[in-house]
Amino acid sequence: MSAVPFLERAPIELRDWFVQLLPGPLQWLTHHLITVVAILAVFGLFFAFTTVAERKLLGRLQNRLGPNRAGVPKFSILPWHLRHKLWGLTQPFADAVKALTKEDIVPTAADKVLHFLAPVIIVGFSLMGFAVLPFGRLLIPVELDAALLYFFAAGAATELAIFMAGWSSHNKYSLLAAMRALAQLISYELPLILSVVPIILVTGTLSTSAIVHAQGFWTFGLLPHWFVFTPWGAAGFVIFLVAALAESNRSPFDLPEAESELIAGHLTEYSGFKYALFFMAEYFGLTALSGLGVTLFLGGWQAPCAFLEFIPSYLWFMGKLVGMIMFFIWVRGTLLRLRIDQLTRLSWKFLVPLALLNLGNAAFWVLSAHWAGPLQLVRWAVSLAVIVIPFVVMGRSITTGYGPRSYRYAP
Amino acid sequence: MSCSDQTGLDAELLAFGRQSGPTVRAVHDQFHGDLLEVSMGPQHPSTHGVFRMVATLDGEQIVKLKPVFGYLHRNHEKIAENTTYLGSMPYTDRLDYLCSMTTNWAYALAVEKLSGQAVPDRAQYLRIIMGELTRLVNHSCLVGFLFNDLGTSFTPLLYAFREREKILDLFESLSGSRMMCNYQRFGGCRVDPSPAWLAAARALVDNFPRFLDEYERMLTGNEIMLARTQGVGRLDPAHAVNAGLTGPVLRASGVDYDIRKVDGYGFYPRFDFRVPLGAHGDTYDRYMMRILEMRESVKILQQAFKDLPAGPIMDPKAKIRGFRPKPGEAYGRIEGPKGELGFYLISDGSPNPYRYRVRPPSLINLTLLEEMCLGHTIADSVVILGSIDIVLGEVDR
Amino acid sequence: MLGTGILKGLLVTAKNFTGSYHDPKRMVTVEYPEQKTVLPENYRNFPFLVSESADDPMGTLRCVACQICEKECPPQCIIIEKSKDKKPDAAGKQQFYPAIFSIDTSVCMSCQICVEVCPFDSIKMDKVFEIAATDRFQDLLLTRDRLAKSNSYYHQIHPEEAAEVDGRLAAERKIAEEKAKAAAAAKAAAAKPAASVNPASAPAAPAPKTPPPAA
Amino acid sequence: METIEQIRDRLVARFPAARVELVTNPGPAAEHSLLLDAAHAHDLAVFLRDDPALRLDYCSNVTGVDWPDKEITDVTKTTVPDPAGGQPKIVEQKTTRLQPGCLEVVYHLYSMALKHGPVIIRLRTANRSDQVTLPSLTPVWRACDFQEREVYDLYGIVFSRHPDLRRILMWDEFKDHPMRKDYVEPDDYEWEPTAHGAVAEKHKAHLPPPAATPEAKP
Repeated sequence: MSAVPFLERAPIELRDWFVQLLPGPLQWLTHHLITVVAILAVFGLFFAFTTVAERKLLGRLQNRLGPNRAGVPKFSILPWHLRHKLWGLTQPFADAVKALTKEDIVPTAADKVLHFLAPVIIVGFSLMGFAVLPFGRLLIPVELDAALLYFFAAGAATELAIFMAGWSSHNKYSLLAAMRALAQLISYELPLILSVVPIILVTGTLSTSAIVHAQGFWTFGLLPHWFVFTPWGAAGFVIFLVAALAESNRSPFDLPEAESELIAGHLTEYSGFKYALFFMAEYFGLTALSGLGVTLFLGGWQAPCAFLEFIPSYLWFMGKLVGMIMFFIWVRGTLLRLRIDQLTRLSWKFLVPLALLNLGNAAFWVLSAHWAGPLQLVRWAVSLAVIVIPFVVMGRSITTGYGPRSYRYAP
Repeated sequence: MSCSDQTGLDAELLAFGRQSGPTVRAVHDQFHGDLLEVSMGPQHPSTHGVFRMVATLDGEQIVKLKPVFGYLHRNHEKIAENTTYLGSMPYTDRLDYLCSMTTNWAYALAVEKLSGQAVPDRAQYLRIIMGELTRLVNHSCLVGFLFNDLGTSFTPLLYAFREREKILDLFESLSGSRMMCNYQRFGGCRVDPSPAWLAAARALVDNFPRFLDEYERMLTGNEIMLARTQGVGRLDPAHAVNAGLTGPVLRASGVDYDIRKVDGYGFYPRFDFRVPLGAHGDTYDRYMMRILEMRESVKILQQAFKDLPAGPIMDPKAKIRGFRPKPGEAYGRIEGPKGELGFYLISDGSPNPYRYRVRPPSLINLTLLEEMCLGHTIADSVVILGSIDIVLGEVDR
Repeated sequence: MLGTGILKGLLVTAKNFTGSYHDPKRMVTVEYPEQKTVLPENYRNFPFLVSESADDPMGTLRCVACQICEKECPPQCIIIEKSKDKKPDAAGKQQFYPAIFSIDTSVCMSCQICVEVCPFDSIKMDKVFEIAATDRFQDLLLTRDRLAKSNSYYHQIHPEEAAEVDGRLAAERKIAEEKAKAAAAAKAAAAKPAASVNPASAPAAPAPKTPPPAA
Repeated sequence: METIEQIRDRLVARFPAARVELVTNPGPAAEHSLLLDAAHAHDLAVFLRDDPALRLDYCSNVTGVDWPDKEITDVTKTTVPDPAGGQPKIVEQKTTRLQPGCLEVVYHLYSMALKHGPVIIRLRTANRSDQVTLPSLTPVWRACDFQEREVYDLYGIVFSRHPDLRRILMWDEFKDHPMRKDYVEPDDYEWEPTAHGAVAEKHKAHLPPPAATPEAKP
């Protein structure tokens, strides 16, 4: 324990010091309780500041300032009352208060029990995903061998909650939207999992901490061995990104609450705190998925270079997580929305075949691991070809009939 | 909403009316399960105002679509019959509230045709400058709203609004109000732009193509945009002509009819500009029509600024008060940003018009909305409606 | 190749994002209460009545209650009631004045037709737009005392236009005085020969009539 | 494009049974129009659309016009020879006759194929009360669909064989036709705080004697 630098051990030391203050039987309980509270606190704040970061980043994309009006409360603990509005950083707390105080309307025709349970289930299951993510070298909530299996099992329940919300609202629009949401989530569950399977095949384990350790080496101290820098890893990462966007109902795939057609989709009949819960669950799901993406493809808490090891590992994890979420926000600010049939066609006809091909590619990668010297280049070339050529061919087949046009002018 | 039965009609209607669209509109209820009737509007985020579409859905596909109007009906024509000719001019701003200058021009043109009023050269040039600036405003607005219907979170709309606001600031510093300009009079214009205004306008027009390039680079090649709009809402040229569609919607189907070239009103024959024509008549072509027309408008504006003559902006004999045109009638029309905007006036010699009729391009362009939407999904119907470009002030009058 | 269009789009928004930090043309936000945009000179909102002197705006209204604007106003939102007695105006001539002059701003659409048709330049367009009112009825009916504002205020909000209007009014007043002087001189000249019928020829012909005032 | 007279002659030649009159437009715009009789309107319209020389394939504008009954007093001057041999006296007799009103529909037709200008045709109903049906031209030009519905809605002209004749602007339960000259607006009185002019009269009619009239004129 002592070989690890102090900052790395600090959170663990703090917890252990606190746990052994308590009598015996309670120790096991408080040990895990502190982990749960820590995750909730960190990722609750992370959710709060993601919402304001999203609005400010979108604002900047659109040549305007984001929110900067929410004031600092009068009785603030700051030594003197700040005239400055802290660039809008107090906005999420203002939103939270607004969400709490807004009236929670339940339509009379609604199925009360289901209507109430839907947000509870969706938040519960989307939080369960955090249990297996290795935030730091020593900071891993639960050391599961089948961590990935657990993660996808927990993530799959959110679809049930969305359909419960759509069905129980007894509203034409939300029913239509719930069916759309189901079609989308199910058809993107497959590419999501298939893009992760090559990693399991290469590392041979399902446990996330082992996967992060497998990415721990650097050639010449500079080039990290993250999986994203291998051909099959890069393809897997791209498919994972697209599927993660669809799983968390984000930008090009935010069909369920497509405002332009179905108002707020399955959330039409929710207001007040329940709506805020759905909103929070969506962000938790997004954070969990990007956390998984960072762990599997971007080397989790590994530092990018050997000499940067002194920075505590959980900061690397948080940095990469923020980077991925910024990318999601950037995509949301730019891209249009896909229609439901295009969306499902993209998944079944394009992503799933590519993911399967990527599986074969990873298998070849493992079998050709022992090739010496110049053969490595051949190995890389073959691996690249196996993924790029089908991508181009299938890309052209999916966009047949679409293309830029030239226009004539009247004589 | 009784669905019209087809049997009683003679062949012409069937030949032109109901036969078009991607799938023949045969409503076979028995084995398609129950149809879901969804009413979109009048409070709906994407129907550009108080406009309702009663769509009958078979799953996601539209089987029947009935537009419902009248929520914003103020009976503008009855009001016009009770006010003087000049008194109706500010009301024309409220017809198509996105393009007040072109509506003013159409009304002024009709009244000048009715009373045989002459217009000095400088005023004609100013009208062309204001008309083309309004075309830029309207087309950038439309393209922004179209992308909002396609699902982007406001980014293209705010880029379009950034450019539109610059032009509206020019209108405000000239006529006093951003959108309700009330700028044209019978026989000329009301305010003579100062050299500073002309310099600012010329600078804006010179770097407007930079905004268009940014837009095209960002969106025209976008694969999702191509997938969502190409082949959606296809419009057959023959049906478009028979249904009286005009403006970019018609030219997107390849029909060469631009009133600036056909009638040659104002000083348009002096300007050389081209009229873009589409080939497929789908939503993508309608979007590209607007982008290409904006580029042509920039060319017209540059020529207009170059040789803007000096001289009076108002015909000295024009009378502001006590304007009584001789009995008679006149139909004046212009190529508005949305299509052919016409004013049909009947005068009986009194200061109030006897009959004042506005030919609303937005309303008539909606005639084939049902044919275009059949067979498409509900998401497409919103995009098709967005590409037709309607403003409810003009639809309902 | 699939995806290039999307990447180009992402690059454009990225450029806008970085641009918003250093390129003022791209950052268009004006934080309203703190920063205010400068209103152009021609900006118009609700009308106001021009009065000659600033200290007694109600008393020295330029308006002579001719009710032309009441007739010409498209939505008929001006209410005028002519006064019974007369009052000297700026040029000293006895003129009526509006006992009641109110504009119903809930109906007025600030189309400035009243300004165009007013022959006495007595009604002009104001530039005040922060006029939220609590009572929907009486607060929105601007009566004469809230409408009357001084000519100096008019110079303040519409500098060029006010200067041009004053120039025109001064010129008209000068012509009116000359005509009055000429008429007085002609009347005096006509009266003198009638009064003293002395055999001497009438004094030199009265001063040649000044050229008819320019139209 | 041929002049309106040539078109009329070809129409009469082609359809001898149809009555086609020329309606002159006194104003400077000089857009004269053809008055077609209702019975043959449909066939004439198809001819105008399909004739190779005209090809009027685009109906730009459909307008309803209301001509109420008019009292025409025409002054006839008769010269009465003076029995006493003086110069004849001119006696004016005023005869008033009642010109029956009618509801009229004006169609502005253009050709997109040959790009030539408006040919204006008018259809008039027999009278303004019971015989108010005219043949719909929507089967010929689909453009007339919504505009004829608007004329039906605002003027009350019933278009026979129109595919979907419903009210387009007013709500379906609305009874009267607002654009007619003799339309009296419903007296759905609302308290007007700042009533003046015509509204003030209606105001007085509804409120009890002046004691309660609100001080509209401060």
